[in-house]
Amino acid sequence: MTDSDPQAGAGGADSTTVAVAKPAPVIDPSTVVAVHDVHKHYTLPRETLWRDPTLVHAVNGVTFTIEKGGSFGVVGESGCGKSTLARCVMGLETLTQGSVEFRGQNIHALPVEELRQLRRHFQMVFQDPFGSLDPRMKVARIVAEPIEALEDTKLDERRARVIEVLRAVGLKESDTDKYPHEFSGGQRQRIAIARALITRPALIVADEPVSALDVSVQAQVLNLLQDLQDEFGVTYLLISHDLAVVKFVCDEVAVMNEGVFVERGPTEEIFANPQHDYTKTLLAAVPQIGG
Amino acid sequence: MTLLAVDNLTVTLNTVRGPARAVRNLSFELEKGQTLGIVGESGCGKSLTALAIMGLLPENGWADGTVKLAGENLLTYSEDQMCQVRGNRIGMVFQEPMTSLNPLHTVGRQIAEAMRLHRGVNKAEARTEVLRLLDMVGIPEPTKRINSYPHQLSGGQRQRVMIAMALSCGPELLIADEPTTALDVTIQKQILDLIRNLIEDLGMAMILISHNLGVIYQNVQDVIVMYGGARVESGPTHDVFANLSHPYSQGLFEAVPQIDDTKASRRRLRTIPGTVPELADLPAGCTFQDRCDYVTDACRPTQPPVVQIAAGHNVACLHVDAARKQWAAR
Amino acid sequence: MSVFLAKRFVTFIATLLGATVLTFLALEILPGDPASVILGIDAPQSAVDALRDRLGLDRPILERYFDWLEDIVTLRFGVSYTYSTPVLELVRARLAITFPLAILAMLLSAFVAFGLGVFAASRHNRPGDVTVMGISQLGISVPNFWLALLLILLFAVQLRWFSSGGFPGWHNGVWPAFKALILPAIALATVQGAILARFTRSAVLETMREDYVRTARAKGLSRRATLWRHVLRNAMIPVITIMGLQFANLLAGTIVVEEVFAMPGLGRLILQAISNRDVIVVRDVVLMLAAFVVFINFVVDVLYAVIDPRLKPHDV
Amino acid sequence: MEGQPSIWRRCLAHRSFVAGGSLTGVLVLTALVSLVWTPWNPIKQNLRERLVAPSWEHLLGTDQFGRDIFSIIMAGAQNSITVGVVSVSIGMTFGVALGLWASAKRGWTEELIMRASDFMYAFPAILLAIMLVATLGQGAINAIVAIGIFSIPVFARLTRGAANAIWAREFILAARAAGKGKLRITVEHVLPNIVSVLVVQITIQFALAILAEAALSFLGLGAQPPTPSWGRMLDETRSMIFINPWLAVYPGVAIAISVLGLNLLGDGLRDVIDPRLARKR
Repeated sequence: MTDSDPQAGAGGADSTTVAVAKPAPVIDPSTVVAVHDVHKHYTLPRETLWRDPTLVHAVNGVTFTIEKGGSFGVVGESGCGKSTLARCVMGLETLTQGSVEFRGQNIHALPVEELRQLRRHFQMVFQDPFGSLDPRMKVARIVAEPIEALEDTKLDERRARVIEVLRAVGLKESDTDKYPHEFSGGQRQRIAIARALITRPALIVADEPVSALDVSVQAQVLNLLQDLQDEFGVTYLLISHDLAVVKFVCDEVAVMNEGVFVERGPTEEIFANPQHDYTKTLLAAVPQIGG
Repeated sequence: MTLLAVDNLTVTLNTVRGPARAVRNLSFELEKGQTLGIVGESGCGKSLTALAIMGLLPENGWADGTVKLAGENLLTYSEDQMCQVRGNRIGMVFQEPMTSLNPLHTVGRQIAEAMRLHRGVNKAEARTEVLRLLDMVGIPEPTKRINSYPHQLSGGQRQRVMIAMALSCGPELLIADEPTTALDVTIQKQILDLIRNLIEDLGMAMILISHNLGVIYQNVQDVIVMYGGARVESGPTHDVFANLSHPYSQGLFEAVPQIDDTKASRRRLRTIPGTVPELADLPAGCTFQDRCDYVTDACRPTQPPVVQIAAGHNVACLHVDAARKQWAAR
Repeated sequence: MSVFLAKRFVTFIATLLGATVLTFLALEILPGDPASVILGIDAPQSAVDALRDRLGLDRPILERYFDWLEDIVTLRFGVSYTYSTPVLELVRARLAITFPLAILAMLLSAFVAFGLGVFAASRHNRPGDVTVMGISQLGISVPNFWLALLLILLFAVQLRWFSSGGFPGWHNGVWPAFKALILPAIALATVQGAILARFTRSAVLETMREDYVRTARAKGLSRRATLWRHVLRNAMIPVITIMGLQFANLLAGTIVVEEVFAMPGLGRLILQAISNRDVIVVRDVVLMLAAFVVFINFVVDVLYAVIDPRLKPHDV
Repeated sequence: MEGQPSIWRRCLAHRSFVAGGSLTGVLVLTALVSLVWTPWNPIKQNLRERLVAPSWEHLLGTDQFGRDIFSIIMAGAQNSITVGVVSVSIGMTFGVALGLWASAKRGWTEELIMRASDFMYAFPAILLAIMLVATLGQGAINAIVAIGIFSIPVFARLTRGAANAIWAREFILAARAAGKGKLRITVEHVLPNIVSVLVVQITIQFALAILAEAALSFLGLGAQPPTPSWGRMLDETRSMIFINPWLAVYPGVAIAISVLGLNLLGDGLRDVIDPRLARKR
């Protein structure tokens, strides 16, 4: 276990240093992912010559764990850092501080090749069903991408697995030879989910998976996410701006604002009895029918 | 008094695959000071309806039927006559406040533009008026902001500027096309509250277009639900939402997770099978036939008749009784 | 001061320095030293040595570079071997032809291109648009020096409205000098103008599809008013970029066109220097032309900052 | 989108594409035929038949050295195509590689490569050729290399711009999440998605190369006698225009038709390959 806090490296002999350092997360075998005190800062380009460039604290100290088979939702408004957090968890961004441990391994401290190999166990679904599929590739290749990148499987075995996951998300075998533009938004999102599913990952990070879809299609994808969890026991980290969506999918939810979790807990509890002012404002702002 | 009377409005678009009727036989009336919501998914024709009223359809589109503003058919107006209507008698707010403002002009100049055009006010008068408008839409420090460029404002402030612009000539009708879709929920609430209050204070009529049922429910007196270019259900908002009667409106309502559902009660969402139809090949009869649970052969040849099920509450469905029964038993 | 301009200024200076290094090295790393290039292969060794001495080629490379840089900064430049005069003097008289020619051609192409481009865009896909685009397609395809020949054939040989070449000099009055510049300017401007017209058209069309143009129309502005008040200024931003980039080609074009019209400009100076193997003159004039191009592109950047408020500091 | 006709159908239905493709086809065909057959030997002078008027024997007449103009024009096509192919290959190979590299690396590498290519813009092909020629001596190869080098920054900028747009797409993030490295993403995702942009640029640069070579040869800095070259033909017949203006017309028409064909082909390709791009232009 590594902790990027510089003081932690001083060794066990100096007990005061260890005491000062933030406690390292205790890894339970049932814990799929443990995010510990993650910070991510960006520097914006200077606006004026004589002024220091602005430092953006996109994620500013976030800690949470997700148990096996659980679903954790992060909800917040645009610019609150939720998408950056998702990419940090996926190891697609370097951290300014903190650690992300996947099944006890700090993914940001792993050598490139080991991280690559580990990636089969955590996959991602993106927001834009039009932008997240390469328009020049056929469905079969898109869906097979994670195993193509990580495994040395034979062609026919690969094809069999592609067909298997496509069926699991409700698509047909004949869809393998089509290009993404031949599908509607909802079907494309199914393809994206199939791609994330093909390595049988323990964790799927879904960043706004339904916000680009038409309302009537949204429901199909949300149901599919539920079914897949029932069937394969996938663990979810769901990022969304839509409180109702998070409430529908997740057991546990965190409300994020300006890079930090302002409130976190079991979904029902948070929605029924919000404590933080920001959560209350957010809940009050949702236009409801019959309210 | 009837302010706007839309009768048998049909919008046709020329596409690569032939002409597509994006809005078909739409009729509705709007009284002075009344608010109307149009709700539906992408491609249902709600935005094209707004653009047809404004005479701003894309180059490949045209409108048939009549759109009467205070008794005069706008569809017969010349381009010059329409210029007198736009921004003067009808104001419009668009979806994307970022791209809907000219990045090279100050917001003050952009707000003043319509007044200088329609009211012929001079620069100084326009400035006073712009300051008043900025204050009215809740922008802090108007004297400072009047010289700002759009990129210096936040998304919510930009939308406030758009509203100030649309209201600058005191129009009789405001059309707001998805005014909050690009904004966060907290900002959305502020903007919608602002619009609703201003409409009330100024005694204007409004058409609010949205895909969000909650937004429509909370902000307008009457509602039209559109699907595939046609009106499927309409009536007083509370009435319609209390007794959703068209299979599509029911499906739409049930497909959206609600924040006050509990997870146990809604383990699965009801889904509408299939996808939103392509405008170029809409079926001849009811546009919802391919996705409807109640569909019979009678639905296919002609558009279904409009049935009035309560005062002002109309549904275009042959099987409205079956649908209502099923809904009540839910 | 805006960061944008500061960055651009640094780039401008860096590019100028880069240009000096490149032109300097071009003579250094190529086979044979300048002295033997100037004198040719058959020259006796003693003459080559003497010239080497005169050019100071025995001194270390850095020293010579900085000496040359100093010459440039003080605007003296090198000394021509064939003419035995400082390059600056050679250039000064010729600049009075090349510079006005380039500017005239630029103005001509810009005026015609903006007019035609905006006209075509406002008649999108109608006969006017198709005609203008067809003509501009032809204009792009014609080599400028050939067009120059054709212009001479028509206006000098057949119609006898203009002389077929040469330059009377500015001291004989502005009009005769101007008259001599017209045909070469047209030859230069045609290709540039055709490219620019197509570009202007697409920039205007693209801008017309912007949301804020629809907003302007929703305010009640007529098509024409929208075009003038909202479209043109926004469309100018990409057009100006292209104009800046085209300037390099325009300058290169003057070299060829001056040759056709037998005008004693910079182009002729370079070509003569090449045939005289006067590498010092070639090097210095090439540097001047490059510096000119770099300068024009810097001016374009400054223009950006003037047009686009997004590039100004954000504190209002 | 399902009902869209196949790409070949769309090509054949596109007027500029058909016109441009035919003209370019004629250019290539002429060059190929001239390799094995021309009506007369394009190099052989025949001082007894100088400046003969067009006839069945000499379709376009003869020049001041008695050479058959039609034959020289045919053989000149070889020169133009060689120049285009070689210089575009140079420019594309280096330019695309640099652009992809800059786009994949970002940061300082990108800044450096892009500044360098900005800087190259200050030296148009002709200036560069002049410098090369001044030091290395006149010759077709120097001219071609100079034109090739000049088109490196054009391709580098274009590639980098298009590639950056692709890198910003979500499917790249998906590929990274799937475990692909930068090199693999560049080859498997970025390059295939920018090919259409590159193909269009190739036709444009090909046309520009023909124009630039003609200009250099016209100045005597390009193809050297006796290689048949349209640009040099114009140079050689320049003094004849008062006697026989037509001599100055034919080679120019040949250049203009070739360039026009390539430009039309490029325009057509742009519309056909990528409808989104067509809307933008």
